[in-house]
Amino acid sequence: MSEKKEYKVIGTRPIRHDGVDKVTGRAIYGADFQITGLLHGRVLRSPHAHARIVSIDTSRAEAHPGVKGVVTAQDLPTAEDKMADLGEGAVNLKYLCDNIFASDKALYKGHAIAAVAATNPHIAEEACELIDVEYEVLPPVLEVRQAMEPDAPILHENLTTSSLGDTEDKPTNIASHLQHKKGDIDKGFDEAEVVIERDFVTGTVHQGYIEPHNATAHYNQDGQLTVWCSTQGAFTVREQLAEILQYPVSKIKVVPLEIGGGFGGKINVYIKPVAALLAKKTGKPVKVLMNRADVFEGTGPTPASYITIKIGAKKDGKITAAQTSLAFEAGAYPGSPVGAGAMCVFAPYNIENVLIDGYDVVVNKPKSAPYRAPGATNAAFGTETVVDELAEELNIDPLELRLMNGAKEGDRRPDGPVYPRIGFIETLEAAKEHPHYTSANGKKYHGRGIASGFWFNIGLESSVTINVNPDGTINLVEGSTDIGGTRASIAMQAAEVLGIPAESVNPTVVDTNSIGYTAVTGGSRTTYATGYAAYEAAQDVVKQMKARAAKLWEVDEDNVQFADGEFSSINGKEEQISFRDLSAKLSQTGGPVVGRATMNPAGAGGAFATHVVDVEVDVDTGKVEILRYTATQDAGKAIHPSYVEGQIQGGVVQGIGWALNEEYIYNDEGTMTNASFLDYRMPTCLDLPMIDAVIVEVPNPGHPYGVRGVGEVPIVPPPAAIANAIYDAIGIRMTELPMSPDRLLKAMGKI
Amino acid sequence: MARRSHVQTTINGETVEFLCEPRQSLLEVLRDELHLTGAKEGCNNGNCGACSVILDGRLVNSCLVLGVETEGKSVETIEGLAEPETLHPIQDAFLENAALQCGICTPGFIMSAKALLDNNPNPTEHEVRYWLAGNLCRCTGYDKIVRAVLDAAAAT
Amino acid sequence: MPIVAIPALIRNLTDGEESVPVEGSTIREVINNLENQYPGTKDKLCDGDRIHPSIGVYINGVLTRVAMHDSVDSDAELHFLPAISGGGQGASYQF
Amino acid sequence: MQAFEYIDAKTLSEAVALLDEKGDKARLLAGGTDLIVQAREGRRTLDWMIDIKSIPEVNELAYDSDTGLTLGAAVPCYQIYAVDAICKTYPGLVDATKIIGGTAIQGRAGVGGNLCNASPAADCIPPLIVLNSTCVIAGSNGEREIAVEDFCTGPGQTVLGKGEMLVSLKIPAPQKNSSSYYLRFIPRNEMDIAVVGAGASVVLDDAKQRIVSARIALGAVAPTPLFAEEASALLANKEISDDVIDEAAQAAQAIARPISDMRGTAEQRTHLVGVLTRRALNGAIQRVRDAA
Repeated sequence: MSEKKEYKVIGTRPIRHDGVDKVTGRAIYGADFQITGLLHGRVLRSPHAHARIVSIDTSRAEAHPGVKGVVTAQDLPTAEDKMADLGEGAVNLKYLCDNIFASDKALYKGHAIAAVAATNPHIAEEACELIDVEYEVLPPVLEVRQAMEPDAPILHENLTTSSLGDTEDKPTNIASHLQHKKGDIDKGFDEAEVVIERDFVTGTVHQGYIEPHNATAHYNQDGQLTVWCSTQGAFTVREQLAEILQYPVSKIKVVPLEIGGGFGGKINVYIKPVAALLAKKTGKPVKVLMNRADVFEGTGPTPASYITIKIGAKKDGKITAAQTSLAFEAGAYPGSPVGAGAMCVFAPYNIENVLIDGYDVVVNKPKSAPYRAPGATNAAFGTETVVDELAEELNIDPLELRLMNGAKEGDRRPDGPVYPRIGFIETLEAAKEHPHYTSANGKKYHGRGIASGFWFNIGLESSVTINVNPDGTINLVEGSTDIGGTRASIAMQAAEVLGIPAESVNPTVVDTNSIGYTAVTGGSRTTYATGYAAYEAAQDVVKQMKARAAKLWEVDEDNVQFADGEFSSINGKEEQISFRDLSAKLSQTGGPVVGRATMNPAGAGGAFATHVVDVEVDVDTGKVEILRYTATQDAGKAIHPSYVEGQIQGGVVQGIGWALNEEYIYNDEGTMTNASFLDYRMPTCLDLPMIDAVIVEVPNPGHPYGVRGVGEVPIVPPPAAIANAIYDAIGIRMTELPMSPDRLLKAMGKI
Repeated sequence: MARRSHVQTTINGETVEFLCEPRQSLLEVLRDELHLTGAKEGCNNGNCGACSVILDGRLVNSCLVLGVETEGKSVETIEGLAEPETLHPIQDAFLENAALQCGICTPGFIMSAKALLDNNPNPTEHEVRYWLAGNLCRCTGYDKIVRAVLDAAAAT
Repeated sequence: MPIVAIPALIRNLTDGEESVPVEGSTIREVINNLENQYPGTKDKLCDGDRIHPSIGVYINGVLTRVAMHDSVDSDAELHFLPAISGGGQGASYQF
Repeated sequence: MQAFEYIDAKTLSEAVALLDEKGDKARLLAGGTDLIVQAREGRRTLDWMIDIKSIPEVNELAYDSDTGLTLGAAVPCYQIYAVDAICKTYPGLVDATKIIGGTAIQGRAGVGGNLCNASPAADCIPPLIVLNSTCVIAGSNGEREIAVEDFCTGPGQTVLGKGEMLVSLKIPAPQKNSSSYYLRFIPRNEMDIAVVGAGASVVLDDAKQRIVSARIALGAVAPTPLFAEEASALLANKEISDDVIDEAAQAAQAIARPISDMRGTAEQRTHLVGVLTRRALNGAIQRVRDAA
C-alpha cells in the first residue's frame, strides 16, 4: 500500500444513493412506519432513582376505554427459565431483562416499569397514569466516587467486584477492576525530571440523536415476530430479542428502517422487546415511540467519570512514565466503556513505563451505552490536558512535544499490542503546517489549544450480496444500516472494482432474513468492513464474469483478464468486452451472476486525530466562544471525502458540546432536571464557526483501498483542545467537564 | 375520547379535509392522519425544528400548532417542495454539499431554509446561522448545511 | 513459538513475567500449555472450555473473535485484554 | 396529551364570557408555544383552550409617534420586528422579540403571551417594564389598565382575575434622546431560556452626556421580573460614567434574589445581574448616541 494508487470512483464525491428520498421527506424512518390495525404503546417509568417495587396494580389501566393490553416485568420469561442453560451468562441476562422492565428494584429515574397498548398514543399515556405502583424509596447513589465509598448504598445485593476471574465476597458498586501494566512505573517516575499529576471530572452526556427510539412489532399467528425499527444493527436487535424473549432467532425478523442518528446509542434495545410483548398480548401490531424525555431518562448516556492522570518527562521532552486511574459510571448495570478508556488513555504516545487502572462502577443513572469512541474522550480530556501542561512546564511547543513522543509503527501500545502502520505523526505534521496553527494568536482573552486523540476501530462481521443487472448496473444488498452515507461509501468500493460509476450501483439495506449476519454500524467499522465485503463480493462477480467471457470467447478462464471495467482475452484471441456489455449477455451464458462475500476482517487499523482550536473567553460571564476550528485526521483512504469531512465536523461539534455545556444535571433525589433539548444544551449552528476538516491519508494495510474507520476519533480531542485554549486565553486550567460559564466564573474567582 | 373536529385546510396547494381531536398537533395530523411523514418529531416541544413547516407563509414548529388551528389556512410541507421531475434548488444544494448524514433533521432544515430564502434571498453566513438556530442537527456539525443554504441562495 | 502477553492482574501467577513463549498451534493448546507452565492461569482466562466473556483475544494486536479450536501461527503474539463493550449490553454485543 | 375542547372565539366579549363561565380550566391560546407544551407535559391541566387569534382587538399593531404603540396580545414576534418604526422606536423590545426561541417560535409566539405566561425569565417583560408599558385588561366588568411591572404575581401567576384577559399593551411614545436595550445571558447563542435578563431605558440630555432618567428591569432573578426602582433612581441627573453605571449595577444586584436551578446557580445569577445591567445601560446609551 506504499505507492499512491489512482482510482476512478474512490475519492470522488457522488450524490449519495439515498439522498433524494431524504431531501424530499420520502425516506421511511422507524416512527414513519404505518400498518393496518396499529395500536400505540406507551411506557410508564419510575419517578424514583432508587426504589424497591412493592407492588404494581394494572387493573385500572386495563379497564380504561381504548386500552388493549398492559405488560410488566411479569410478562418477560422469568430469570429461572434462563438460569438453566446460561450459567454465568444468566447474571448478564437478568441485567439485560431488568433494564427492559424493572422487576424488583427501579434503579434510575426513568426506569421502565410497565407499558400499555391502546388505540391511540394519548389513551396509552392516560392509561399509564392509571397504573398503581407502590415503591419503597431508597437513597440514590449519583456519583462514581460516592458509589465507591465502603458505606455507599448498594444497587445490587449480589454484585461483587470481579478482577480477571477473581471476585470479592463483599457486595459493592464496583463491578470490575482492570489493569494494564508496562515496564516499571516507579523507575519511570524516578527518571522523570518533571512530573504533573491532576484530577479530572467529566459529566454524564447523551448521544443526542434527533430521532427518538421507536419500534413496531407484530406476531403472526404462526409465531413469526417481525420488528420494524431504527437501529444501528438489525442482527444485534435480533440477538437481544431472542435472549430477552427466550425466542428462537429463526422466528424473529428485524426490519431496519432509516435511522435518525445513533452514535452508539441505538445498539442496546429498550422498547423493541416492549413492543413485542405488547404485540403478543394484544395480537395486533404495536408501535412504541419514546418522547425526548424518555430518551434522556431511559436510554444510555455515556458516563460521567473521575480520572487521575500522572505523567513524567525528562527535560528534553521524553515522556518516561504515565499512570492513571479511571473510574467510570456504568449506570444502573455493569458495563461502562472503561475498558475502551483504558485502552485509549495513553495510546497516542510511546511510553516505556505505564500503569493503568480502570473501575466500572454502578450508580443510579440510566445504564450507559456506547457513544462515539466510548470512554476515549473522557480519558483524552485528562491526558491531553496534562501533556499540554507538561509542554508549558518544559517550554516545548505542545505539537513538538507530541511529535517527540508520538506513537509510530512498531511501537507497543500501553495495553500490549504493537502498532501496525498508523498515521498519528502525519496528523501532527498536518496540524503544524496548517495556516491555522501558523496564524497569529495574541489578542486579549483569545486562546489557542491543541489536543490529539486515538480510537482503535473494529472489524467484525459483514455480508454483501451483489446482483448483476443486464444493463450493467448492480444491486448491492447489505446489512449495515446507513447512518451517515455508508450506502455511498460501500457502493463506491464495489463500483471501483467493477469499473462502473458509483451511480450504477443500487445499494439496499435489508432485513435479517435477507442477508448474511452483519454486525452493528458502530466502532467506525462500516465503510471499512462492509466496504471490504463489497470489495470481495465485487471480486466474486469479476471471477464469475471472467468465466462467462471465457465461455463467450471459447477460451480458458485463465486467459481472461479484467481491468478498468473491461474484460479482455490475454492469450491468442483479440477479444474485449465491457462489464456493461457482458452484463447484457449473462442470460445467454448461464444465467444470473450473484457475487457474495462475508468478512470478519482483522486489520481495522487505529485512527488518530489532532485538533487546533481558537476560543474567546468572556471573562465577565464565563462564556466561551469557538472562533476557529481545524481538525486533522488520518482516514487511511477517504472513499467519499465529503462524508469523511462530515464525520469529522460532526464529531468535533459533539465534542464541543461535551466540552462547553452538555451534561445531565441531577437534583438530590436523582431526577435529571434538564431532560429536554431546551435545557440539555447541544450546539446550534449559531454557536459554531465552519469546521475545517483536513484529511490525512496513511493507507491502512488491513484494507484493499487503505480505509480506516473515521467516525469516532473526531469526538476525542475537542474537550481537551478547548480546555488548553481556555488556559491560553485566561491562564486557568479547567479540569471538569463541561466547562460551562458558571464553572469558568468560579474558576476565575468571580463567584 | 374527545370529540373529533372536521377541519378543512390547504396542504401543498391541495384542499384537504380531516378529522382530529383538539389535542392533536398539526405534526400528529400530518403524520398519523394524512401520512405525510416528512415532518419529524424530535422533541415535541419546539426545541429541535425537525417538524418545521410553513403555515400561511410563516415558518412554524408543527408540534406547537394544533391541527384544529389550521382551519382555512395553508400549510407547506417538505413533500410539496419538489416539482414532479426536478428538486427544489435547496434540495439540490443539500445533496451537492453532502449536507445530510442521517437525514432526520433534513426536512426541517430545508423548510426552514426555504422560509429564510423567501424572506431574505441573499443572507450572510451569520444570517443563515441565526435563522437556522432553531433546527438541531447532531450529525453534520452544521458546516455543510450552512454552505448548502448559501449555495442555494446563490443559485436562485 | 507463540508469545502470550500475560495480563497485569495475573502476573502473580507467572512470577511477574509480562510475556512468555508457549507451545501450541491452537488457542486451546496454547492456553492448556500455559496452564501447565503456570497453574491457575487458565481459570482466569476461560469460563470452562471457552474464553471468558469478559475477555477479548488479540492476535498480533488485532481483536479477533476466536474459538478455542482456532489455529495460531507459530510467530503469533496473543493478548488477553478486557472485552471492550463500549457500554453495550454484555460481551456478545460489542459495538 | 390531556383531552380538551377547542373554541375559536370571534369577539372579546365571547372570550371573556367563556373565561367567566369555564373558570381556571380554560386557557387562552395565542401563539401556543408555551401553552401547548404545558398542556402536553401535564404542567397545566385544562379542559378548554380558547383561541383568541380571530379576535380583532388582540391582533392590533398600531404605532403613532404621538400616542405610542398599541400591541395586541396575540401579535406574533415576527410581525413586530417587521415594522421599521417599531425597531427604531422601541429597540429594547425588539431585542427581546428577536431572541425568543428560534425563527419558527417567533412565527407564533408573541409579547402578550410571553407576559401572560408569567415566567420569571420571560424576555419581553423587562423591556416592557423599562418602556413604561401598560396592560389593557378586559373582563366581564369592563376594561382596566395596570402597569406591566405589577402584572406578574409569581411564576405562572398574574393579576388576571376570573373572566379577565389581556387585550393589548400600550407603550408610550418615547421621549427625546431616549432609547432602550435588552439582553440576556444564555450559555448558547440562541434557543435557551435566560439565565438572567436585563433591560434598560435611558433619557439623555441634548449633549448626550448626562442621564436625565433611566429605568432598569431584571429577569430570572426573582419569582417575577423586577423593576429595579432604586437602581434606576440612582441614575437620574447623573453624568454618564463607569462609576455611575457600576453603582446602578450594584443596586440592581442588591434586589436580585435568585434561585439555583438547571439553568444557573444563584451566585452566577447575582454576578450576572451586575454584568448585564452595565451592558444594558451602556447599550441603551450607545443607541441614543448613535441616533442621528
